[in-house]
Amino acid sequence: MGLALFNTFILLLLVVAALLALRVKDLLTASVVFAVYSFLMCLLWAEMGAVDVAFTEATVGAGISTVVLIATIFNLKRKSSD
Amino acid sequence: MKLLSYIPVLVVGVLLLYAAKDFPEWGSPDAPASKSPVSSHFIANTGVDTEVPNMVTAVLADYRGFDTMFETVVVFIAGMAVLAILKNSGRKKLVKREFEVDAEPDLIVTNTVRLLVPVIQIFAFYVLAHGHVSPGGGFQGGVLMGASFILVALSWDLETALIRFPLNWTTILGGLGIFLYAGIGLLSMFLGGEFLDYSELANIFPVSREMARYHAMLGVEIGVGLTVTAIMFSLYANLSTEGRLQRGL
Amino acid sequence: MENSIAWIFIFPLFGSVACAILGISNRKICYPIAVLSMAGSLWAGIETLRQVLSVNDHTVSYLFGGWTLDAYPRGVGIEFHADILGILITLVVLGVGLLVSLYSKLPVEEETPGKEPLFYTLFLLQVTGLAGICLTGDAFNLYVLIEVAALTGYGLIAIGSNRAAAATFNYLILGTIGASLYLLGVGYIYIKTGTLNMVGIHDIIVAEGLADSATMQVAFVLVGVGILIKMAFFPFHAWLPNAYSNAPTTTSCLLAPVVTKVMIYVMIRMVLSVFGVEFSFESTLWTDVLPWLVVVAIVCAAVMALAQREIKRMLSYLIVAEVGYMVGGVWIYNYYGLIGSIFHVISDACMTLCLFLGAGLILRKAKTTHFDGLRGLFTKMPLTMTGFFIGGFSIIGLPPTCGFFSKWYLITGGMVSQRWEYMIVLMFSTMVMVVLFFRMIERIHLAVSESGENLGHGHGDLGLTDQQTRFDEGPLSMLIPLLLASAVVLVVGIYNQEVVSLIEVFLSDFNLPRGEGIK
Amino acid sequence: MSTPEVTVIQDIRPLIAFVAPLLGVIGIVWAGEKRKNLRETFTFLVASIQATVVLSMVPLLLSGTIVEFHVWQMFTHVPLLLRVDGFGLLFACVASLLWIATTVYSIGYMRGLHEHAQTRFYAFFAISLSATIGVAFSANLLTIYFFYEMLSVSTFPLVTHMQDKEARTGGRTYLGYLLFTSLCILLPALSWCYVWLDGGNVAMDFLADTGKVGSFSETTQIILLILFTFGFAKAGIMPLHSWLPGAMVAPTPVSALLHAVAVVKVGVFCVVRVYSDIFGTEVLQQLDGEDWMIGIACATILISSLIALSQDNLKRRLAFSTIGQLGYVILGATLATQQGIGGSVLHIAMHACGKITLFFCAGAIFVATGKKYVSELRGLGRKMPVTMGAFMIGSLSVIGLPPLGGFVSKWYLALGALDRGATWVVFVLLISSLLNVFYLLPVAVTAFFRNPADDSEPEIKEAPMACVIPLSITAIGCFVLFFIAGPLVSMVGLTD
Amino acid sequence: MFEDGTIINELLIERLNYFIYVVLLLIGLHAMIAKKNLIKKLIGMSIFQTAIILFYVSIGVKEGSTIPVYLPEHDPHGSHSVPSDTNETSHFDHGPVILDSSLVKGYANPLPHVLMLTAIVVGVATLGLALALCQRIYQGYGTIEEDELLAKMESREIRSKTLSVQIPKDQKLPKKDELKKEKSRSVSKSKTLSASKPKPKGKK
Repeated sequence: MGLALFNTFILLLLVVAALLALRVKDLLTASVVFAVYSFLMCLLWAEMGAVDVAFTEATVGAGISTVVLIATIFNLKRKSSD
Repeated sequence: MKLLSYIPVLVVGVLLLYAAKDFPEWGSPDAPASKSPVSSHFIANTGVDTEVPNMVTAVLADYRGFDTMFETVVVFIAGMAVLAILKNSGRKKLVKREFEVDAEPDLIVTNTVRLLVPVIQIFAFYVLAHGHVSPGGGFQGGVLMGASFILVALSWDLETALIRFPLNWTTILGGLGIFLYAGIGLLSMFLGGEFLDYSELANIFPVSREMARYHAMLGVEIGVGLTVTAIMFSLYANLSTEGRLQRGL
Repeated sequence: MENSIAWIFIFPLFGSVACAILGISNRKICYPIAVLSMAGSLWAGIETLRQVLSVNDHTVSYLFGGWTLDAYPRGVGIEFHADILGILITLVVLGVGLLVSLYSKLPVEEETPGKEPLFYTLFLLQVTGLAGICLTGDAFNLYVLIEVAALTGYGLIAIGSNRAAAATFNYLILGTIGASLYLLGVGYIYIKTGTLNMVGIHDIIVAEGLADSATMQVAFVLVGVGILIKMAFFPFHAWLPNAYSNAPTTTSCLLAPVVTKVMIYVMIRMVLSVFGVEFSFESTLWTDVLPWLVVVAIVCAAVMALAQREIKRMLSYLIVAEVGYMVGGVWIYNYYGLIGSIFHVISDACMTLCLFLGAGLILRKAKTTHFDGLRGLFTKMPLTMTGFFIGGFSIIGLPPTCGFFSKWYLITGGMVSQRWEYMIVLMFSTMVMVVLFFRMIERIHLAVSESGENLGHGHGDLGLTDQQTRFDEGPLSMLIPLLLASAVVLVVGIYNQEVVSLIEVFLSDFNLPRGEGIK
Repeated sequence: MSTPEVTVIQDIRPLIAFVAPLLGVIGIVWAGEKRKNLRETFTFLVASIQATVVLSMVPLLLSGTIVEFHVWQMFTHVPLLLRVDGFGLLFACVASLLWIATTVYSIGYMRGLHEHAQTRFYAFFAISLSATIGVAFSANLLTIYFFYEMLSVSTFPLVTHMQDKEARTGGRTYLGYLLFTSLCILLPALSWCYVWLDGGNVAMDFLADTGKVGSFSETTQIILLILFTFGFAKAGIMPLHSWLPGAMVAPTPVSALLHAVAVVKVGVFCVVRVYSDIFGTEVLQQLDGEDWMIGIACATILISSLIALSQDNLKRRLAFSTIGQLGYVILGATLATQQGIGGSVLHIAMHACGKITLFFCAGAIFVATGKKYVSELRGLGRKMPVTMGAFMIGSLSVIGLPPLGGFVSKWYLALGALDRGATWVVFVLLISSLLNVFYLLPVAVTAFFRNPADDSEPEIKEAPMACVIPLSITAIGCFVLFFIAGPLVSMVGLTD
Repeated sequence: MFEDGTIINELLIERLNYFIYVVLLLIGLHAMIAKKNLIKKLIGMSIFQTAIILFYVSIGVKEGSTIPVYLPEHDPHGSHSVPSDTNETSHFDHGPVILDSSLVKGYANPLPHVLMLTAIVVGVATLGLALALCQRIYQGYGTIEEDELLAKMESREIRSKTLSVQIPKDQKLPKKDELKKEKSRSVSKSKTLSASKPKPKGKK
């Protein structure tokens, strides 16, 4: 029963993270929340048995894309209009 | 305009939910995907065919090796395209970014990083080499290695990282990675099999056909690791400085 | 030799890697590498065509990694499934690639100075991706190859100016939505059938009668919409005109003729080989909805093409209209319509290539592709204009060119299936194309300004300096590919019987209605 | 149409007749502006080669053998086939012979007016003629369509030769009508026949006995008839005729040969071919909607003659008269009797000779005096006796008086009408001949019998010799045609 | 539309995964279409792609199965120590053996995992390329809001009116790419796609 509860909790947290990442105005915060979203996704997959995918998502998805996103934001404006 | 954008979203949503009705039971072993001859072959025969304990790596590098080759090509394309887009296109004078602070690389950070980087790189090699047994493999190892160089670029500045890993080298290493991967496939083709048929390598290496696949997979993973390392670092280097490749973040 | 099908993509793949690595030290070496690898790839393609024709059931299936069909179940390894349709489109792609690589020497050096190695790397990988799409027999591998072709496409377009980057961003967003919808569709297929191999999917759909299951219907819609987006079908075509008109010359010459046509090939492959004729035409209501969408598509694209004042933008809207032709040809669900659609894929690639090569030459010599700057080009660059207008007449559909024969089969298909709305819209768009091209001939030939008053003082004086009307043809390295392309347009037209009989052999094993005669 | 004992032989000559002008074009372009005379000799050489090749086939035809040549397999069942039979050869002879005359004439005309871009002019002229010969020798519907389109496109640069505002409007109407009708009306009709004629996929050959429209239902036949009649817009049938006056912006040799002989006759020739060979006379007669077509033809004749009366510009007047004369040919075809169709084909030849003389005279007057309008021609007869004399002969032939060719064809048309039992058609023929008199003779009358308005005009002398010789030859030709009507009639297969 | 049990029971309890992935997909799709900021669009794109990956992975889930890596007893490389309950270790020395169907149920389905490795990497590659495009747009137009960008493109379109690439005659290629960065950038910057009227002006 614990796993199903954990599963549901992670899924709800995921949706919240996704909405927050798109709602928040400051791009830097958005990319950090997006990193959180990726890590949650990685947790979910690890729990569902897809270990390789979780590892890749953690390194490639959360790691590199967040670094690259922040690197780009540093070169553009930080404030987003919507 | 806002409301207008909800229409396609709702249409797609209704479409997907309509399909959900007909999905097989979640996680049931007799769902078509799970009991199909293809995946049951993978689970049953990977040990016999390729002697690789980690089925995912076996399927990734051998059964569907062609997919992975093109995946490496996609990574290589991303690197080349970013280079192509940002090369000599930046602004003339380096405008000061509003949140930039000119600080010397911090003492504590540089020392910890000096200790940390070798550990990361060893772990990266471990992940790459141990991909057959534990989760891991070319991509994850390559990214970790690339991350170690990015760590150096973050803590000191991009110049020091570029001294250790000049940009031209990223293209060369990226190309060599694909060359290695496709080269192994070509070699097995010259030895009489189809493209990427590693078991043919047994003709030249003193191993059985399955072990030839085992070792060839390692070679392929190294190729993937090379390309991913090079391209991840070049991606960071280009994007952080709009192709002007000086101080970086 | 036996695995010539693999050589088709090995040559450009290794060529691109060589370009990337050797290009760092010596920029000039990339052009010969590109041309040689394209030539090798075309030669391997012809070898494969000979193999396909020699095999009695006209298909060559090539399994990567040695997982032959007799020892292992079908979906285990990835399979290249080259039948007549696939290899024909591959040869078109490789032919266009070779011609454009020959053409690309000067425009690349001038429009993107210093970036030749990067350009040729992306160029060769684009052709690899497209050739792979035409040959692959695995649904997921098709997604990866679509992404290869898409990413190289974005890179090749954005290599140019800032405007191109803005257009490419739009293209990227729409392209990713399309590819991801296709991926989702494959996921829905996989969850119901359990295999990714196209032939395997077809067998399971037929065996288990999945036609009425909700998931498969939605999978069909997702895959269909995804491909329609990638193909720039009318409601989703916003990215094409900006992308192709702002792109560097060589990129638009490569992308315009082949990318949308390969996507139409994918649609035909999905409809005929993967989902099967009964599933896609009878049990879904696409055959009633789509022809009307096609009518709207062609009319709007033609009208918008009329409004353009610049050659490349006009040609881009023409491409959107031609996509409407081909989609209509498939979805009127008729034997002649399908022959017309497939033959139109081949002939439209040749025509569009001819036009864009011509536009590139005009841009180079007349410094502009805007209609105001075209006056006097007939005397200035006669060979380029003949090549350009052979393509133009082929799009209108005048007899010796291939455009006439493909339009002929489309009209016959429309008539036999009694789709009068498709027929009428074909007629309307033909007239629009007549107006488009002869308006251009007027602009070039007559000494009359747009508002209608005489410019020169009679007797053929075009009101231009002698320097503008002196014989000043484009460089040979660009002119010869154009003339070759226009020759191909004529040759494909004259020898259309060989191509059409090949297509008929391909279509013989799908039972398509031939339409009852109106007595 | 096919004479009983027909032996068909394969021969390269029809192809030579078609290809010769195309090769000539290469010579013309190579010679170019710098070597004018060489260029002119090339044109003349090619024209004479074509004429000799065509004439060399006449004895063959008279002895009953039909020459064929298979060029290229265009569709699975329909080849691009060249065949020389009665109709085709008569039209080809007329076109190629008159081309020689026009070449000489255009040398005089173009040099007289110092026209620009003559190389382009001669090149496209040669291409148009090869397309005309192609139409004359085509053996099935799709071959005729192939050359019909080629002709439309290759004459466009000639119509817009002046490259000014009028040329633009003329070119637009010219191409608008021709390409619209051929792509949007003719193409569907062709594909309809291709798919379903006699169960579909039949060669739609003109002389073949299978593949006739009889197998269709009543309404389909009527629809097809309308599509074909109005599809060939070059025939200038009334509602779709206004491209012909529009094309008068072209230099006179163009309007002389093309818009009096080649282009318009191609249209009419195709309509006659379709009526006689695809529909067949028996099918047409008992098709009830068919006499509407006769009505349209008569309306074309009468209305165009009335408009011609009101035209002051000489070339526009001749243009409307051409539309009227074409109406005669269409009338002959719609009468659907052996006599009628024979008469219509004869009229093609007779009218060609007459009308080209009139256009040559109009051009000569323009070269010599720069006058375009009939009202300005007062008293010109004394100054340009030969030209105005030829004009008189030409107009008499067009009107159809006995010693000239025009009479023969009108005679057979009247016989055809009586065969069909449509006596009111004969009255239409008479009235229209009268109208011809009213709009052609006044020109000659003002030229000869009115004294010039004022003597202050500069000294007008005869047109250059290069213009006068051809127009006198064609005038004599009208006479000759009357006397050699016998072999022509047998060529058309009317030997009853 | 569901036969057994209420919709909520069917959707939210047993197949929560499939419902959540649809929600995430819609959030991503909406962001891509409606968000004006280019970076937000890209984040939406990534969410869209990860949602699809979530769907694929939840296809491969099997109740009560372990991760798709062979347990020690099925390990193809045979002899390695297995700590059995008694303190002494017993060595299993056996070559690779084909598992029968009952054992197959013990392992998760590896195929979706492989596909998703590829999808993730493709997603990152697209993201990297898109970010490079954003930088290029920012350099060219100074904004990453879509409405401002469109406005600026229209205004430039009208001003330049004709679309022709002005190929500067004096374009000298930078000798060594890296070192001559300053000079070549100034030349190519002026080469952007603004063009003069084609009618020959004094400047030509």
